[in-house]
Amino acid sequence: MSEGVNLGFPAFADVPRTDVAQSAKDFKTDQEVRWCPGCGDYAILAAVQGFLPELGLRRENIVMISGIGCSARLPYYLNTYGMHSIHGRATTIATGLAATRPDLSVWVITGDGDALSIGGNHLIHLLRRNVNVTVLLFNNRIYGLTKGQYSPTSELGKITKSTPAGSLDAPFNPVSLALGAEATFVARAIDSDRKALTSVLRAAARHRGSSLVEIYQNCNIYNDDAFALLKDPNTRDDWTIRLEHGEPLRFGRDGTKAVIRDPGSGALAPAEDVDADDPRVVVHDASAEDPSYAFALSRLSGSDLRYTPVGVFRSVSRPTYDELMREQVSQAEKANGGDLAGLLRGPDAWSVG
Amino acid sequence: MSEGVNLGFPAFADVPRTDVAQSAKDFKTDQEVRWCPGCGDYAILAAVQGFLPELGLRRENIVMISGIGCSARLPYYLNTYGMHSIHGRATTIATGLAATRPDLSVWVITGDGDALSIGGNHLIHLLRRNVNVTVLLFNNRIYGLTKGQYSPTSELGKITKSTPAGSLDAPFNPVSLALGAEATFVARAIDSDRKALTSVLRAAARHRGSSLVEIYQNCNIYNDDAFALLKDPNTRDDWTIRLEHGEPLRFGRDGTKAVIRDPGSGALAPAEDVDADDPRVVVHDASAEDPSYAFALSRLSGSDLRYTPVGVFRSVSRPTYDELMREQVSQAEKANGGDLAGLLRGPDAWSVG
Amino acid sequence: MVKQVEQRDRVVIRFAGDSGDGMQLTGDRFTQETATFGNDLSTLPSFPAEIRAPAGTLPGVSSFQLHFADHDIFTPGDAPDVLVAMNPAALKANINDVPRGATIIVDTHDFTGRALQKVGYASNPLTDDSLSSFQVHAADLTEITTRALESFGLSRKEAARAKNMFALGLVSWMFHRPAQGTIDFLKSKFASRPDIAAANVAAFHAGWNYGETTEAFAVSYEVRPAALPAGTYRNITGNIALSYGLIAAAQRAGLPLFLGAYPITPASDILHELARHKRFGVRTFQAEDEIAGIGAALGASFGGALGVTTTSGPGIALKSETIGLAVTLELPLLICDIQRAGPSTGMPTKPEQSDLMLAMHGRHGEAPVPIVAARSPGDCFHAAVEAVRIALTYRTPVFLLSDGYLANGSEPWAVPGVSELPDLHVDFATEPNHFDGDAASFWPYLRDPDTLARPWAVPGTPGLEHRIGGIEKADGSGNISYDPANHELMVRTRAAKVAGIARSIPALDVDDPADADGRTADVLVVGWGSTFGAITAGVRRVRKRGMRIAQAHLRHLNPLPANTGEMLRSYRRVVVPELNLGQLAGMLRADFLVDAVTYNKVRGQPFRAEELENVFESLICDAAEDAHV
Amino acid sequence: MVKQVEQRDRVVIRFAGDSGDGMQLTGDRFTQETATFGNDLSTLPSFPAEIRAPAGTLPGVSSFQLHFADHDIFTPGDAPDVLVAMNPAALKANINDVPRGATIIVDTHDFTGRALQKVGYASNPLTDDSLSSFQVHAADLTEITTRALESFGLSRKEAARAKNMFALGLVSWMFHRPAQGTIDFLKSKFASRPDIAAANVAAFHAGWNYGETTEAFAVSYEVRPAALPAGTYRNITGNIALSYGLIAAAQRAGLPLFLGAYPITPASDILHELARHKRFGVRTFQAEDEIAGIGAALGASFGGALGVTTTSGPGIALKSETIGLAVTLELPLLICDIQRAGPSTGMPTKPEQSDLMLAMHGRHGEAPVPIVAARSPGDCFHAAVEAVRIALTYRTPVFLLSDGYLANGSEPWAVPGVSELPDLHVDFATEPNHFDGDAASFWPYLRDPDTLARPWAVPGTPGLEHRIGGIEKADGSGNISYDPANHELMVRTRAAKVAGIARSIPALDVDDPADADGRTADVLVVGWGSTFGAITAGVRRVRKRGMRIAQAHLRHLNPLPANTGEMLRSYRRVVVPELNLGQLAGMLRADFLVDAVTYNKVRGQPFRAEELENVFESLICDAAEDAHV
Ligand SMILES: Cc1ncc(C[n+]2csc(CCOP(=O)(O)OP(=O)(O)O)c2C)c(N)n1
Ligand SMILES: Cc1ncc(C[n+]2csc(CCOP(=O)(O)OP(=O)(O)O)c2C)c(N)n1
Ligand code: SF4
Ligand code: SF4
Ligand SMILES: [Mg+2]
Ligand SMILES: [Mg+2]
Repeated sequence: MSEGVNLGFPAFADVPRTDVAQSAKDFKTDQEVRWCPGCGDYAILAAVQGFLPELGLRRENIVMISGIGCSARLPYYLNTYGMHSIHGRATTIATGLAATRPDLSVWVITGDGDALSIGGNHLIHLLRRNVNVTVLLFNNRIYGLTKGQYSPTSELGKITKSTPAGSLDAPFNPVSLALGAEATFVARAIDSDRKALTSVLRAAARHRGSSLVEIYQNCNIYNDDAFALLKDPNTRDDWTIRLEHGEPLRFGRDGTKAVIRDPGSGALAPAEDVDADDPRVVVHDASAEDPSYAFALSRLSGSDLRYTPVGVFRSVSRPTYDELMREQVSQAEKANGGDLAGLLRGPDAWSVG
Repeated sequence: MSEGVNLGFPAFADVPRTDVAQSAKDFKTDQEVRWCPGCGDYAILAAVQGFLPELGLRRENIVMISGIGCSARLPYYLNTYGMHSIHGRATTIATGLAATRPDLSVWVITGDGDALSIGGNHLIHLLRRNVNVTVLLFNNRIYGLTKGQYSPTSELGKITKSTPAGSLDAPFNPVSLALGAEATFVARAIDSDRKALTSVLRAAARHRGSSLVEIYQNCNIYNDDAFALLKDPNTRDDWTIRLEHGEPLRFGRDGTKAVIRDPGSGALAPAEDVDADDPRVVVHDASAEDPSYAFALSRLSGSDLRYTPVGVFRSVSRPTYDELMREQVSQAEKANGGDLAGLLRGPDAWSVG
Repeated sequence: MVKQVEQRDRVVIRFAGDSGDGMQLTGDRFTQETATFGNDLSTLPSFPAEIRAPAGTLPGVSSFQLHFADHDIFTPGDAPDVLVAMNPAALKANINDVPRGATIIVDTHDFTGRALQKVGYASNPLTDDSLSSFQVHAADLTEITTRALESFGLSRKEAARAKNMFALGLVSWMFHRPAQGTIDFLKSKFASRPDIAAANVAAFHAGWNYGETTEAFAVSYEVRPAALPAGTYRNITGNIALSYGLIAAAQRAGLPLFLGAYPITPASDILHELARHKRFGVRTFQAEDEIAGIGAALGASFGGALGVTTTSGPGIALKSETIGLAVTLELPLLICDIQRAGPSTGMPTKPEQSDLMLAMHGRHGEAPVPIVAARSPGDCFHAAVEAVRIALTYRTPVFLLSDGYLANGSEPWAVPGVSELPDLHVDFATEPNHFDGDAASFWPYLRDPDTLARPWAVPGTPGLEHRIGGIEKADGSGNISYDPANHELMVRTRAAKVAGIARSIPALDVDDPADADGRTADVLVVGWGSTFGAITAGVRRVRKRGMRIAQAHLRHLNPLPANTGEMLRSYRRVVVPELNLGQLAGMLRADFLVDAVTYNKVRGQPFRAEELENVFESLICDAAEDAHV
Repeated sequence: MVKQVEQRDRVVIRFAGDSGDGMQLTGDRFTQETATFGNDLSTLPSFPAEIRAPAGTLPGVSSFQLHFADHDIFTPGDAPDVLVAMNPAALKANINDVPRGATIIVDTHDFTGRALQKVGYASNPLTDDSLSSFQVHAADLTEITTRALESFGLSRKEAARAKNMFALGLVSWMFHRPAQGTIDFLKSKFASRPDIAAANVAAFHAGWNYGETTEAFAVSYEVRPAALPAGTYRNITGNIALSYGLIAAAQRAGLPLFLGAYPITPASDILHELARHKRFGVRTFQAEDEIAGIGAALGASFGGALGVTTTSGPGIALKSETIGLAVTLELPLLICDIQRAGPSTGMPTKPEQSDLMLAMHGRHGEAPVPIVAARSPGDCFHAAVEAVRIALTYRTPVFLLSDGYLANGSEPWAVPGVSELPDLHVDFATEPNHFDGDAASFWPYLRDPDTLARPWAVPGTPGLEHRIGGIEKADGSGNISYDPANHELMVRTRAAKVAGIARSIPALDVDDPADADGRTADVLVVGWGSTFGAITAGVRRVRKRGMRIAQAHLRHLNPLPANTGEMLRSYRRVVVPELNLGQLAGMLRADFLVDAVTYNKVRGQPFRAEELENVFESLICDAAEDAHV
């Protein structure tokens, strides 16, 4: 089935390729985009539309599955196959699809409520199974579609319609949660930083297995400026830690800040005014087998967003569920091709007449 | 309401105490215990019955909520209030109960299927909320009650009724998962080691907030000897790392093994023949705010059980959901006690006639 | 200029604009002024599913319809007498509902090439004569507003935002509405931005004066206050009334109220409202999903609170398993379903009555649950109190059905006195109830012989320690039992308990006024839920035309009132109008073998009085023909 | 010693012992021997909910009943002619079902003080004369077995374990069963432990010889092979037949089979069975819960596989929301509900027919789903094929109802030839289907005018890229639509599609043989599902007694066969026996206004032929009286 050249996306080794050059326009549909003006979802959509041509896949072999939420509208705006399913369950549908169709590139589009509240269980199971699916989690730290209740990523004490006196529950850190759930690929990006977002999308698409991409997304209606610290040109460089595999974790406007490891306790911490050759500066290793390092990275930032790592936290390889399933099936088929009549008759049949 | 002396279980500060001496017998019911002969559940039941008197609480203020599974039968055998609910949902029921009744000691009894498969989402949300509930997770790495399918903690490649060619999905590490979900208390124990189990139960009970206790439990019918490595007197000491707060992580038959920290990478690893004064030996700190250390500990063992830490991984304090909720309610009540007639009339009423 | 004043007995007005234009607020304020003035009224807000659909598009139109009158009325009106359209999309989306001769007030500001095109107008409807059968008042309200606010130092955009208050001022003048409430409201709403408050007040006055002074408006209208029964009234929406009903019921029961809920349209506002009333001991828990919401509510009930969960159809589907558990645990629990158009995600902002069968049958096994339905926004209060009464008395989960139409619609509501509310005091079990020789013990399934309710013994009660669960229980002791005869007994007892609730509810009341000759009707119309208003209006219309028709409305759907069968059988024709494909009709047919005629509508819209009038009329004629054969 | 041989036309035998005693295996083997011998047969296994309840207790008793005959039979028998009781608990738990005069074979080994006490025997029933009305053969079978195996070098405990094979040998002798199958079976089952295999074979022989030589057994019995229609037969349980039906249907459709399931009694065995047949391209996915199970199945269907999910009542409750999605997506999907006694956890190992209303109505909104029910273990195969046919043809989720009784019970099954199975080949969409001038596009909701099915265009098909979802869709294009008229159209079209399936199913077949005088019956009995056997047996009994009764059994519950109403109305009395509180009866009453009489049983047990015989008889008499009035 495969055509064209494999450009190095192992996740799509079995997905038919196209030789026809594609552009973002090819991925647009005739449906009017219906997000609020100014919503961060527009930027993400544009980044996805801009990136997909790079995959070089046939459009008909790409499938977008979403749950419910503002973000979940995205499939309608991408000229691929798509399903806008029900709240929290897109991951389950994607699992069945990916398990049966190696020739498809399957994406899940979800929100912080969809993925982490009602859909939390399916997400963690998807990650542990390592089904070949790329999950884009639009985290606006609020329920947009239902008009502004707090979400499992809202900061403690959040005042919303449903919590007029402030929310009471500590939020999830989606990256920590994913790592605790045996995820093989975890990354974070920001809606407005198109370049970094595209690079994370690229890495996620490249990964064979489940990829979780948390995208900080501004909901300008119900949670405006939630990520201002990481977007405002005056502050963003001081609080954003860009993760590049093999590179030291230096950041800050003038690059004098860094993540260092305490030699005694082994703990990671941000530090100011770090010498260029300070040996304590951590060199980023997204491929570490042990997720403890990536987990420690994920703890650098809390819900106040100070010291937020952005980029790929972890990318390791492990057999995917769908692959293993296909192997079992094809081995059985080869060894012992299906003789239906034999199955029905069984070993103990007898004849009458 | 409180009577007796508070013996240092902050979790039960509001639970009425009894001065009457209790014994394990007081916690037995007239119901015949119906587990398979030899099942590890018996040992856990005995440990719980043996430990509860130590709490010094009135029996009527203890509530056991379970889901469905072999383990979930436990409440029938404890002479307290109890509910044998439905599969995976005990944590939700316990949340509602704990949120409304500070005068109760609420326990959840669950299995690896109940807590981590169907109930996974509720568990992680319970932990992040830090509701004042103690969860005993009987992990036998199998579905016992439904006669032996693999579970989310079964090792990869597990051959069971539902996976005759071997299971395909990487298991959860319940401790890692809980830590990724912001748990404030996480511990592990083994059914057959009554003393260590009791000490973990004690620590869990003492903790105010959600406590997760993973108990390795032998299902001698469908997964016999799953934990033999940690039980067999010939092997257990070489593979079990006992966690004691403030103590170095030394283990092994003769205490020559230890968990050491690589000063360069910060990674934890077990090592043999470690000198008594090797500075790389990790001293256990269950109270570290940053869960990264506990997470790293949790990764020492995989599903082959080699180098399994047992004891309290993490125990830190954070306001509990139920407490915060009660505070909000009582503040509102004090500030602005309920005038029902005023509420109904509202600000814009008018009169006719 | 002295303007003419005309008397009207009723007016239907609809405000329509972009979702960002503040039409809901405008409608709310006009409603409040109207309520204060003393008219009877009924409202129908309608908004798009998107938070902010792109400006100027048809899907982005938000509207608010209000019907007010000098007599008691039952619906938000079939068709607007006055349409206020703030842009081309609003005009286009609503014009088909407007009858000839009606008044249309249009903001012309956006009636330009691109904006017209966007909604599919080939030419400008304001100039191409297509509106000639209406009385059109077209003016650039936006422009007038910004000009009126020039002195306030606001940006053009900020100033233009006040155009809704300009429009409100204009129609307030037009219908002689009191203005003080709106002025006070604006001041308090924008308390932190006094300039904005002042600008909005000024816009409101400007609109009022525009009506008063412009020649365009020659006539204003008076609609006298309605002669409502004496009492204190307020305007109230269904979701607020339902929330208050829950609080009031909990207070009257002396129990803490615990709400476990997951947000979903159109139920979320109950969560929002209850969250504001912690001072009544209300605890609200926004759960991770619907299953956790009901689970927590059930846990709270086990602990002696009044456990409540609120949701809409998709949430009910998810809660089914836990409702089954509650049935067998026999604990009080309230499940509020604010129905919306299905199946699946359906049309979340549109009402439907299509969850009745789900409420009746949506559980595995024989798991009967009582059902109560509200009939009007204000009635949501009383329905909630009644549902709580059943839950507490019979120790059972209870369904309370409302829908998106009741949830957001409003009407004047006679505020009940607290002491008039039923006493819902609960007797918890405190003592052993089973005696075997000298040994006393507690049996959680020993029933009250009258109600068949089991005792509610809450944790913390010494001596009553017990365990309950979802496996079948032995009658009395509650121990696990697989005994076949016991299972049959328990299944039938649970069914009998729910059936027995009929003894505690009023008989079905049929309204069937005899005509001058003392003759009563041949046709009975039976409804349930939110169609009450439209059915009643339809019934009035046919009666006004001299025809006879009987009307009955079911508050209790399970069990039905004891006399239901008898009532149905005493009419030649029974018609059941429903916003579904005939769910109640199916129940009545199965229970009473009555050949009920169905009239069904599944458009995500309420019935109109006129359509029912027609349905009733033709049935009355049919029945009369039959009688003559 | 030459023993007497008696002829019998039918025998019911029940093996009972501790759950650890291997009674299910014993029963299975005896069944297999009996099947091979050529009798018609029907089985009823029964086991405790606990994995291993404490030894020697009543809840720990496991039993297996087998009815075999020289003619065709329909039930596992009302009462055992022979009871084999391996301990006091087994005797106590089963004795009430045994009619006077029946044979009881007892292992006396455990009839000692404590063991007797444990189950509440005040004195030893074997010696206190309480069994005097039975033919009791009491012997220490355990002791005899261990002695017989002394030479095998097994531990006493291991040797004692073979006592079930001793018992099997004994009854195999008693009924002249062929032994070779069992011997082969034991050798292969214990292939890795030849000593155990040999010991079991030896125990079997010892039992056989014990019967042959002991004077206690004077008579053995012969039950001739039944005259079944010509063909190839095998013994099959419902769950296996259902699994094979799914595989066969997928093969005949040329689609991969994808099962998404979460284990639950009594459905798990379908997952287990299908997991063994990967060679047919079957993929089984053990999901994290029921919601994920059906979600994955639906995802697979979207991708062009045959998506299936299997569960029991509590799982259906959880799947409701996703079933609603499947309804609106209009994708093929099979939902198998192996019903068990509810509500809630209920009695998981016991059958009931109480999920019919859940299948009909358990979704929010108007969300019709076709329902097919199996009538016997072997029929589960054909019902599965038919359910798949409907799902694929009409692009719809379909319910397949079985229950715990069918799931585990077995009967001889005429193995169908593969080519006799229907061709279920699917035409996927491959081309644009909508043309607007020159522009061709794909509309996912353009329907086949005949079936009203929409096209199934799977991802990977170039040019047919499209998006579908749970929000209401515009007719044809499938785009999101909030248009009221469109919603009404779609709701009614989905209903019409399901109703239209009636055109593809056979008319309801009423079996009503005229008597000698050419008169047909006054009473019609209508059943569905697993009660077929018992109803048929009951019908035969009353007919044998010279009374007339008509019988019809529904395979399709939604839609019902087109002639159902007509058939029902042509009888004076219609009776509907169900293992619930009257669910089908309610449907028939609502649809056809027929005053169907219900006969309900909710004991977690199937009907007995005798009880139905009595019910039928009294109804026939009533009807006759009516006729004479
Ligand atoms: C079963 C169910 N429960 C609740 C809802 C209502 N609902 C729709 S989206 C949503 C949350 C959306 O939040 P998020 O996933 O963060 O998406 P966002 O709108 O912020 O992009 C909720 C509660 C639903 N559609 N279905
Ligand atoms: C909704 C639902 N799905 C499935 C089941 C069947 N079921 C009961 S317990 C169980 C799993 C038990 O495994 P675990 O939680 O590990 O408990 P164990 O029996 O091993 O102690 C399952 C699948 C059920 N009772 N309810
Ligand atoms: S509500 Fe928020 S997330 Fe939703 S479309 Fe509007 S801005 Fe975006
Ligand atoms: S099946 Fe396993 S877990 Fe369950 S009672 Fe038996 S031994 Fe224990
Ligand atoms: Mg969000
Ligand atoms: Mg388990």
